[in-house]
Amino acid sequence: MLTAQLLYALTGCLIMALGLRTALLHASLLRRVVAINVMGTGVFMILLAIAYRGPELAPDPVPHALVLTGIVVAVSATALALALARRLNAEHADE
Amino acid sequence: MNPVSLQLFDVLLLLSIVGLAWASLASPDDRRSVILFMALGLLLALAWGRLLAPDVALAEAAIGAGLSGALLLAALREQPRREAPGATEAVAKRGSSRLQAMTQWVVTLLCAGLAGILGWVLMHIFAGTPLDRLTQAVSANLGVSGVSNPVTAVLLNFRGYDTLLELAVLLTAVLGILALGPGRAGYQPAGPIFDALARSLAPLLILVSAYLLWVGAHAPGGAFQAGATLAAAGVVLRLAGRQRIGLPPEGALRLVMTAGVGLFLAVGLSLLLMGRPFLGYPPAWAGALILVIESAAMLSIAATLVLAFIGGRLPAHGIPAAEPATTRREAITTAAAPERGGEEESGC
Amino acid sequence: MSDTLIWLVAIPLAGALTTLLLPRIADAVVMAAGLATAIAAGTLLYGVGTQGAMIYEIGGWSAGLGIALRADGLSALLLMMIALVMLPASVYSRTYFSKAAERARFWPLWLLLWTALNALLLSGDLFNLYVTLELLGLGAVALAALGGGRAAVEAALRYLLVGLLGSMMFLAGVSLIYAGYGTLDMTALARIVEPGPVAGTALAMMTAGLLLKSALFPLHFWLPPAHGSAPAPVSAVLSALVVKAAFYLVLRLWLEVFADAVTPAAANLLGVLGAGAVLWGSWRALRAERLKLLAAYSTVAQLGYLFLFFPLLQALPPGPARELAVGGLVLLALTHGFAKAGLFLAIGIVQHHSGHDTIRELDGTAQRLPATTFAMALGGVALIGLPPSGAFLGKWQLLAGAVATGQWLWAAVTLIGSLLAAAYIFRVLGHAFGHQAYPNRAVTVASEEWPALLLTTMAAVVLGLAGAPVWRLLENGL
Amino acid sequence: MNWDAWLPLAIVASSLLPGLVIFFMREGSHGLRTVLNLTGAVLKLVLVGVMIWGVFHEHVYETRWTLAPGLDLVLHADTLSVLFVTLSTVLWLVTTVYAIGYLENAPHRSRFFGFFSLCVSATVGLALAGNMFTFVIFYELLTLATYPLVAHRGTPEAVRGARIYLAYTLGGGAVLLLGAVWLQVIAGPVTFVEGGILDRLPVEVHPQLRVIFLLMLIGLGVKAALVPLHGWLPQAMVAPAPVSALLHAVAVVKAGAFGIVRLVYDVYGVHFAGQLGLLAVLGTAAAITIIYGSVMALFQDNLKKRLAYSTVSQVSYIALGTAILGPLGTIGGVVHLVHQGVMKITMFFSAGNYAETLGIHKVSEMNGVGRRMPATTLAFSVAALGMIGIPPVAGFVSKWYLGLGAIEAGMAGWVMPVLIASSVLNAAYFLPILYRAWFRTAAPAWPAEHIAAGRFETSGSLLWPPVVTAMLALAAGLFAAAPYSPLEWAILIAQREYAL
Repeated sequence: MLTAQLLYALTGCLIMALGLRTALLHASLLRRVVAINVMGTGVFMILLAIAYRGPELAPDPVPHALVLTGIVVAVSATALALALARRLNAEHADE
Repeated sequence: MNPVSLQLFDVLLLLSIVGLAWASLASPDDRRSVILFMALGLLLALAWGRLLAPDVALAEAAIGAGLSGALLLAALREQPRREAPGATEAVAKRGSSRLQAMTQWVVTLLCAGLAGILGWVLMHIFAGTPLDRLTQAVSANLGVSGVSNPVTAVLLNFRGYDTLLELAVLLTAVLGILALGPGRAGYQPAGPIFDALARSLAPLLILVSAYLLWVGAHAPGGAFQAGATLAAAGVVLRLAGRQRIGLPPEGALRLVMTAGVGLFLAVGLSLLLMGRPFLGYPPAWAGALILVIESAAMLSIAATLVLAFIGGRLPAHGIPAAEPATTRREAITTAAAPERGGEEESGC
Repeated sequence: MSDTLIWLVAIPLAGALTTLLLPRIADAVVMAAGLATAIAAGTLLYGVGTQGAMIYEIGGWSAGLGIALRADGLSALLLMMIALVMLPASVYSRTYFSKAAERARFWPLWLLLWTALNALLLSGDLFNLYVTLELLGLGAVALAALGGGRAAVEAALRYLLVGLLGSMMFLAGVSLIYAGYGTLDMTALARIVEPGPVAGTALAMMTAGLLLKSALFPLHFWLPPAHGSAPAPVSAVLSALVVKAAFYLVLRLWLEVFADAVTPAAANLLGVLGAGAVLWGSWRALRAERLKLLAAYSTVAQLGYLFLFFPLLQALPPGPARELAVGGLVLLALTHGFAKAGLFLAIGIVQHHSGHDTIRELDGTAQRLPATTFAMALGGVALIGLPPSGAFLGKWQLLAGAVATGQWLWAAVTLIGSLLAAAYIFRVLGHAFGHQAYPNRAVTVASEEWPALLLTTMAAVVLGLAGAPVWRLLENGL
Repeated sequence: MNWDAWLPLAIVASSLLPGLVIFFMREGSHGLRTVLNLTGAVLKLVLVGVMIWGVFHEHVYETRWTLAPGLDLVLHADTLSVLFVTLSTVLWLVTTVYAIGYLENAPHRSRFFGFFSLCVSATVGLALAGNMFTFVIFYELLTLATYPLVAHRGTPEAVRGARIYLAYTLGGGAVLLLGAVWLQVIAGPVTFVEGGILDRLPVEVHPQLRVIFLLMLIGLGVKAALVPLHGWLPQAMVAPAPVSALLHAVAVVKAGAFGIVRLVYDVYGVHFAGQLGLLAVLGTAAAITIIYGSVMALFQDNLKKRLAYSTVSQVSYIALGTAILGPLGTIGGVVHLVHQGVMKITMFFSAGNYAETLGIHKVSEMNGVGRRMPATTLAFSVAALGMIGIPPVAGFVSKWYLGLGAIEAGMAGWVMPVLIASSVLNAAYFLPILYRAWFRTAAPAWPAEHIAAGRFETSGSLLWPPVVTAMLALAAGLFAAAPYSPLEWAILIAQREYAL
């Protein structure tokens, strides 16, 4: 067993859980968006840890590609969420 | 580095990552939280490099830390002093504080349990015989993929369909943003120093993005990293007070936005009509086709991300970037009037 | 023939891009793309019916390295339903969004949503499913926000955050699968998966994410505001199709990919949640003051019925009785799709003509809008599960499964839920048929009224009387 | 498919299609609507005539359509279904004529006649149902089609009455559905076969069969208004008179009673049902309902309410006949299906005429009405005497056979007292009405005289239906022994059921 692989994977789990907790509990919208992003980071770390095959072997490229896709999807969702939040603020301000 | 110091590096890095993540999540202040999150992105890029994933590291630095951070900071600027009443706060504040505390505990325990189980299962998997997974299959077919960077091969050839849909996701997001109404009014024109900096930084970023695109075929890089970098150029210009930051007028802008998905789809369907499978590039043309698709994708990604940063529709009439600073401010205020009208219209 | 699979994704996607680039002819493009997609779906259904399941390997790469699209009876039926719901809803939207500028914003997102639905149903790859889920989720949110106003934006935002959490959970499960089995292809996975911690945890994570997206009680809190404040055609497809797509994935995973790893206790848990959804959703629908909220809570309840099938299917041994139950489940899902879409469109007409959708003030609606009221009644018949709707046959199979396996609780929940449904539907109809001395006959456009009537007739009559092929199509799957 | 396979469907469609067309007709097109209605009704009558002839000569008419594996929609003509179909078809024609007159100038007539036709289609479908699954479908459809008719006036009372009606019937429908599904799980597709199909099932499932019988009895008992499931019937009185007439004589109440007959004879088989001890349950429920309904009728001043409780009582004669093991009891019960329908519809037509013509709603307002409206009152009197069981009106024939059957089955000990008590009670609540109508002097003014006396006592299309049905009730008694009479047909049914 590769120690580094396990270490990163476990950290990924921890970060994911931290993000999930805040996403569920925090009141601020902005913070929830940050939290979901952190959660995503945790999942990405797990995926990259899975891809890692030690310093000698080339890593598995498939999870890398998946994470790249995941990052773009995450930023799209973040952008939409923030735009909605902005619109919501404007609606509040109108009242 | 020897294994021991490497492990020490790992532990330190991971500890700081967890610490930063926690600090960002638990910070009492939204602004601090966002800044810490951006810092976290930089450390993550380091970690991805350590895990031999330089493509992801580049993307993380450009998108994860850079653009997401920029988006969050821009949102923060408009955040009302106090969180507006209604929505989330009302939900959180409902019920007694005792109930709230209990909810917190239950959620925390659930999350801890989730992390524990996930970690345990992963440990279980890593303890077994190492799996080859798809590494072998990818390297066996790399020769006919048209590129030599295996990640690009997976992204644009083997799993090109994922990427096509991912570009559609990006398009959907930006269409959703545009449908919400006009974008931010824009920033005050920057002082001479930052303006000069922006003027020199933007071409540099454009150059870097072109390089990243080109190099993606055989080394870390590719459309996403390149697109994000290009978008960064736009963001910089925007911060310097440029209104349209080089974005083309409405019709052409739509063309740029759709270019990535459109060209990808067109290539796929043309191949289908030629009797090949959808997205089944002939090996001889694969490299060229991928480069064409990636170039279009880069433009789309950049335009999309910049529009996301602006947060809505552009003012109806573009303002030439070279206009004198004095008239520019007037132009902003006049442009704001029709925007209000637009907002009402979209409200029905 | 198997090219049809990729066309089902490519046509609406190409349509979306065209409407964006050429807004002037967007209306015509949508109709053309919609018709073409519907024809493709029909072709696929015919092909699956005559030749069995189909596979399309994208790029010519074998599944595993590449991504394969797959279609069997279940997905072909649902794809057909999507087409037959989206097409009339498109015609309706043309009238509903009266300004060209509104439609210019609406059409590209609308066709992107259609693309996402088709892509999700055809995908045979777990990570690709994650991407399609996100495409679907963002498209749905963007459309839901088009309602404008604070309520719609707030609901859309919550919908988005919940959807993102769901996708992340799903992705975490997918990561475990890739780590443990080294493949993302669902067919390959189904062959090698074995009961154990990896499969169990991965399935639990993916299911949790999907349940959040399919709004299973008690994770339904986001649905009523989102579906209740979106524009009518959007509510229609959100309730009829989008939540059902997530449910479809749960079905695939539990009954096919992870069939060996599912335990009776887990199936019972889904059953309990389903029962909660039926009772709570129906109760809230009964208490709702606005028609749209009623319809949205009814969706929560109707999804509950679908989940009641899981403990039954778990207990029934493979054989004719189980096949009957699976067919009933699918028919129930199809019927709800058509009925709810039609109901939301009809509500949109009522709202348009009376300026509100408060149930208590509906008196005279039957006089003003007879065809629309008739459509609501037909939709109601299907939601209650009365004959000759397809839901009647579905509930018959649900009861038969419960009786055959001695799981009386589910039978009781089904019957109580149906009676509650009757109560909330007839509450509306009672008001709608209420007498008003001088009703003004509303001026309606045919293109506004017939889509709702068509969809509800489909649910309340056609699927019930001509639903038998559903069982034949499902013979070889699940 | 040949003609034999289409005939049952055609009989259902002959009212269904006009109904659907009428729905979407403009309110103003009276002429076309009337033509459509009457064409459908007459066409149905002709088709039913063909079917009677065919079934008598042992032709098989069956429409079959598969809805799901093991679930076929079957319309099948046998002797019992023909009896019910004929009753519905004849009375529908009469009621349509009556309704056209009754609703003259009323609002929402397209809606009314649309649902009216649907209601008859559902009844005919239910009569022709060849298996339990089909029966359940039409049973629920009947509920759906009648609810708008009860709520038709749109007044708060009408809406409330309709809601109560719906709550009862949908609840009953759910219980029936559970029973039907359960039975199908145990026994496979439940086809209606003379003599039943369940006696070949293993002994272990007998306890389950008992529970299923009770479930289905409850489900059917709601529509048949068995006590204590009868609560909706007096509330549904708010409906317009033709609807009440149809509800009480043809559609809803009769559908429940018909279902009970089917359940006992063609699903369980009367011998098997007796073996399981289920006939005793049914008989007890029927006896209680007969007495309770009669007693309640005594205390009603509202004419339609009195008639409603009378229905509660009279319909249970059918159930009682079913509970009596032996051909004579069967004949008595089955023939009462027709006789009660003809007599009760006469009385509701008459009650409607009193209300429409003179504004009379209460028994206490009926003094001397016989002289003002002699034909209507005569029709009413014939029917009332028949209900009491006075020869030669049809009701006598039913009671005679019920009594004979009870003696044959050795159940006279409790059936006879019930019959006698009920007849006495019938007399007690009907004779005072007749006395008031014929022998008391009228009050100086009627409550609200809507239609002045002209050539006839009221408008023609209101007058002829009760006269015709009263004559039918009389004929059914007088010519009971004639071929194709209801009695002869009931004897045919009994012969086939008991394989005599």
